[in-house]
Amino acid sequence: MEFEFNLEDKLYKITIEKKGEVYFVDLGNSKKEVKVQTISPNCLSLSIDGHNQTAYLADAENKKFVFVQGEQFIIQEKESAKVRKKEDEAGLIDGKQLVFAPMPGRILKILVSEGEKVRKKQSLAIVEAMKMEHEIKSALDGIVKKVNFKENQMVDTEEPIMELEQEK
Amino acid sequence: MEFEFNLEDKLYKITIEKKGEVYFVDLGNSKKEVKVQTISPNCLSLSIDGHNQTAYLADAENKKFVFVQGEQFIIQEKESAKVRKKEDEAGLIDGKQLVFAPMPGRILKILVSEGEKVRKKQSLAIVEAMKMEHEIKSALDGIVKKVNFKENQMVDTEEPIMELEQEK
Amino acid sequence: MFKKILIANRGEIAVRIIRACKEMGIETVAVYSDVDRKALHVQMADEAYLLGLAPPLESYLNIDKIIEVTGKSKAEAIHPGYGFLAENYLFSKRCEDEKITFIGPNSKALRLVGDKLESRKTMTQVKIPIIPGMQMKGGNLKDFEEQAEKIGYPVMLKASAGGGGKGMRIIRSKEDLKSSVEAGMREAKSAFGDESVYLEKCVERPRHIEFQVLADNYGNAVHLFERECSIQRRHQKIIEETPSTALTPGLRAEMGKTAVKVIQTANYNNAGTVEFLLDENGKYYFLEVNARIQVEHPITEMVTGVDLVKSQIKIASGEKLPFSQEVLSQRGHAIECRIYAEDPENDFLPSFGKILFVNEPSGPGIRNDSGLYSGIEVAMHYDPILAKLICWGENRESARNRAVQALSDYAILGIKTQVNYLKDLLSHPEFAAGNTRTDFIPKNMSDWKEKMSREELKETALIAAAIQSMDETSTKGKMIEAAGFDPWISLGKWEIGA
Amino acid sequence: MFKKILIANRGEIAVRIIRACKEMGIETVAVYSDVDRKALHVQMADEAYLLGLAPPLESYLNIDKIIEVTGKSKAEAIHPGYGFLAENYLFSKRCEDEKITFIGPNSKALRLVGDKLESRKTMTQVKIPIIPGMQMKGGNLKDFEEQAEKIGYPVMLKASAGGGGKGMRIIRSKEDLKSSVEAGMREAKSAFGDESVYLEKCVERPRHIEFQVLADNYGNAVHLFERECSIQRRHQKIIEETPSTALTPGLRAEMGKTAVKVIQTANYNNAGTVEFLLDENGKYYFLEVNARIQVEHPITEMVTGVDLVKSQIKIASGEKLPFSQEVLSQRGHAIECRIYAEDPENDFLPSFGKILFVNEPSGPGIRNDSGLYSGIEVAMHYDPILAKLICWGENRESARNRAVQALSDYAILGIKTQVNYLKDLLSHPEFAAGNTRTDFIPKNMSDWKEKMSREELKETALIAAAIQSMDETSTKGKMIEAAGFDPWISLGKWEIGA
Repeated sequence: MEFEFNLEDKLYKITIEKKGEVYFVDLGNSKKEVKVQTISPNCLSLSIDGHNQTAYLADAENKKFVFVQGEQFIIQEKESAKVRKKEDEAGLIDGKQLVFAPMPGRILKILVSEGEKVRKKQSLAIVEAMKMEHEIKSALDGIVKKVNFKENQMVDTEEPIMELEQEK
Repeated sequence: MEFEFNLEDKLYKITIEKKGEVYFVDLGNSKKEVKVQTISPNCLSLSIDGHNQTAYLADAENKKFVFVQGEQFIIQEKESAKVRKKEDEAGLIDGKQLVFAPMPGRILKILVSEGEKVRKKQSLAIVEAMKMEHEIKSALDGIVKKVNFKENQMVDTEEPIMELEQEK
Repeated sequence: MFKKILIANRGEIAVRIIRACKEMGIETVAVYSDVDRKALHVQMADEAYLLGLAPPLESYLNIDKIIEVTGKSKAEAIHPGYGFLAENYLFSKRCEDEKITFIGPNSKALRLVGDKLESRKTMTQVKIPIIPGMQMKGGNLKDFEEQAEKIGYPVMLKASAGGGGKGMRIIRSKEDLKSSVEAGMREAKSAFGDESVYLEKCVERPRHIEFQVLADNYGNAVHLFERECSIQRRHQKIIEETPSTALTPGLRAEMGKTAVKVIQTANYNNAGTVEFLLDENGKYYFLEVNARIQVEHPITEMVTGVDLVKSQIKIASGEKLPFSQEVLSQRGHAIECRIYAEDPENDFLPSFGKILFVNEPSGPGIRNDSGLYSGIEVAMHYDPILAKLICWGENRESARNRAVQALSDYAILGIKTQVNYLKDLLSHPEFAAGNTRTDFIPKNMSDWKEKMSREELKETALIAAAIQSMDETSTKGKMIEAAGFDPWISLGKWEIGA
Repeated sequence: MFKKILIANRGEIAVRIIRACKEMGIETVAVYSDVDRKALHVQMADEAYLLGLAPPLESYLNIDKIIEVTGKSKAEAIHPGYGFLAENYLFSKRCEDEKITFIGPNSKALRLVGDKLESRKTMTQVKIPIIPGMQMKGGNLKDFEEQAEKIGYPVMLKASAGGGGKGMRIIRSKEDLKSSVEAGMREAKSAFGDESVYLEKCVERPRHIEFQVLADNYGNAVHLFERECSIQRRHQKIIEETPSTALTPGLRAEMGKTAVKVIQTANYNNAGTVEFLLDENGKYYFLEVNARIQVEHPITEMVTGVDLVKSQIKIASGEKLPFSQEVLSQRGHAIECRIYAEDPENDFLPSFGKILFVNEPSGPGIRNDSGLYSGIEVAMHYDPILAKLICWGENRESARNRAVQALSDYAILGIKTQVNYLKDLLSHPEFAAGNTRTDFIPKNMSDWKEKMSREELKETALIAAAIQSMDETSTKGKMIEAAGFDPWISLGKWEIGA
């Protein structure tokens, strides 16, 4: 059986064959012999080449959260791995810059309005979550083309709060 | 909605009506207003007439195990409640006595054989479970009619190990 | 002793207070906002009342409503926990007027120490060493600019009303002053309902050392030794320990005496913490009094064997302190790690949503104060603290190793936490050596990314994911969100034709 | 220090030892019988090896196999835990021959103290007070009958090789002698592989007081104070506490000295426990030395702050005792409750099978040593002990109240346990008053049945069951065995047409 997983923007091909109790896992660069005890739907006890490891797992939509020794990994199946439109070094997408909220939250203040000129490092908006404030600053000198939100609206990290255009 | 539950050989009729958030529960002798938060399939947070109680639950076959404040209750739906054939005071069923193991385990010794006469308090068999031995003694003077097990066989609490007949 | 206490808080501290009450045979009343209906503190209390909507001002900061519920539930006392109304003297005054016992200091002392500026004045009068800075709150921006010049950059901006880093900022130059002061005021307002802020000289590379104090209603006061809280991110403590590696027995005794003097000068009663800065030359300055049970109180409980929350309740009910200074002692070493819903790989931005699964560590010497369970929703409206892992050991090294092990077992799936960051921090040679100053994180952790070991853990994670997916496809049905923990979906095997 | 240790045990004690090793940076090797494939200790260890079938003689008592696995895994030392091979001098001798460090006393001392009769002789020579009784093991029945007559009924039958109540019986009359002796011998055989038993005068209404001792390989020995273990059912301890309510500081010091003398007389090293009986007149008798880490060791750890398992490992690796008697002290009070898979409503018959769901208590001062998790199978082949709940408090009363609360949260669904029995026992006025003697249970608990409160709890249980059934029927699918915890069934919503 073959799987294609996406983990931290890297694609991994994994081939597994089960013979009796043993899973033969091929990770491309390395092969492992694995025995498994399913402790609960959220816990697997693995013996990888004779070395024990406990993994905690949980599923959400098309993601798998996997915890091993203090670290959580978020694994997506290839087809469902989402990619945001490619940005260039300056973080521009065809000369425009989309300003995203750093995290979901409530927009406390919108400090600029459409058409306004902004300088690099100028504060554009303030987003609040969990009683902490986060100032969003401009990464360029330019003009505010479009503001998609009002103050006190909730925002996630997928929808741009506003669009800036670089000064020609 | 109506339920008939068997708990510790007692039958309980319970009628519930749900109006919005509130369950109106009629236990026959008392009526309760109950609000519920389902914390997990194994945990309900109940507010019974305004007083909070946490109940842990788990299902097996036709049983529900329910834990409340340090005590476990085993609740069966009426139809599935099993009843063993009625015994009289002496523990006799039509003059015969069925000798059951007190708990599931391994039969360590059978100390009598079919046809043998036994006295009251005489040891009949020894069953072992969890490294503890349990001597099964005769409750009457009589004769061993039938022995259903051999030493080292496993036995549960449903099948009689042997049958005794009371001396006439 | 009280028959019934209302806990005007949420999360791990509410749970911890309810536990103390149950053990003392006291009935408990929980309050909650609508997003906290399923919170653990609500389940555990004997009664629970809805306060209002999620925003603190409508729920956990809603004084009228809380007083109303207290009356309705016939609770005799209120424990405010930390944050929210804990240090709001108007609230404690209100309790006094309503003949409800406020489990904390009297409102006059609370007002004094709560007003950082007032207390600075008072303490200078009795020769308690303080940090040079403003003696009054700032008015307009010009005012702040002048003061900053006078003190000299870098300066520290502080909320007069609060603690816990809220509203606090280092300002290194005139340019940052405006936005910092404004943001600080807004934060102070939303956190404490009071926007006053002031400036202080910024002591560089200090250690943050605080002393736990207990004072009864009859003037008796003792200290329960220090806690070192130098490991901070943006003025937010994340790891605390006791004893401090920086204190000699002599210095410990001297600072302890000073702490008790501060408390008595303020006519303070109940539990409190006296904060000091200790500079590189071993000179210490009084910072402020935290007039509440503190987040990090468990480490003191573990080394002194004194239950601080129960002590608070006993003192509030009029009992005398049961011990004198001489009988108190420190045994072993305790370290607390604060587990936050933050993403350490993404500038520690808050992370919230549903926790799909939790595995909390346990074992000898491990205490885990949390309000978590599998399936709980982490709301965005409150502090991102999820839990506190407290590890005790015979000495610092064993406490540290125990904490590293415990963190390795602390699985919180579904949201981001800084568990692995904490693990690496505890494993850092500078931390192991006890070189802990408030600049520890900028100095040692700024370039943090997952350790090399990670690659091999990645492999394990991929293998686990693949094997589980394989087994899933070989059994009918697919795992769904929060497998086994979504209350609205019953678990079951899909029977064909059923 | 060792790089790798093999743990020749199972259940909670194996888990506890593995935790200690991890914190010390020592790799761990677990062994298991085929029914323990999914046991927690197997999951936690770095490596795990199958020993054989479930019966102890084929697995956990299988010396050859265990030695073989030790070699294969390159472990340098073996920790035997308690029970099984822990006090088998042939095993420790074998380890010595194989150049494997046995984490426990040297085989000569183990042989001496393990032979209850030999040690009785040796101790009388140095004037340690002992209970009058047989100086040699019984041969034929006649022999026992004569001895019993000589000592005078009631007499106590004991296994020469073991402890933990295995093989132990009170014999009150000649009639019971035969069956008791035979059963005792069989139990001794299956528990320790040695069937020798002997008779002792039965001291009536004693308290069971034992002293924890640590001795290094250089003749240094200290005691870590007492544990009172008077609450026993059929010679099986179920609740232990420290300090004992019966000891004055003077008596404590004297018995402690005696304990150390016993250990030194036996040239004993590593951790051990010296058992005494304390009669109604405050006279104490040496009973025996338990040459192992004991089930109840955690209460000593909680009041002394010393980690006994880590101490065992350090001593075995050749380290000197890090402390002298003077620096050791008791702080607060600790109570341990043993949770057994037994049915208190049905003569405490063992109960086994699958644990459908577990909720383990947690909180300040609560330690829970267990090998449980939701879904684990409790096998019939081993001791019915499931877990140990240890509660520490500032004093006896707070520890007791904490334990009662914790038991109220200790949900183990699917099999029978005596949790509610323990809860009632702790709540009994005689226990609260500290009147604990070995006849406590026959005297105060023989008529035990659930409290009156039960009726109301029953109602709650019925309501919960009904509401859940209602919600189930209103969602598709039905709950199945071990909801959410049966590994072979994936959880899922049944999608129509899926």
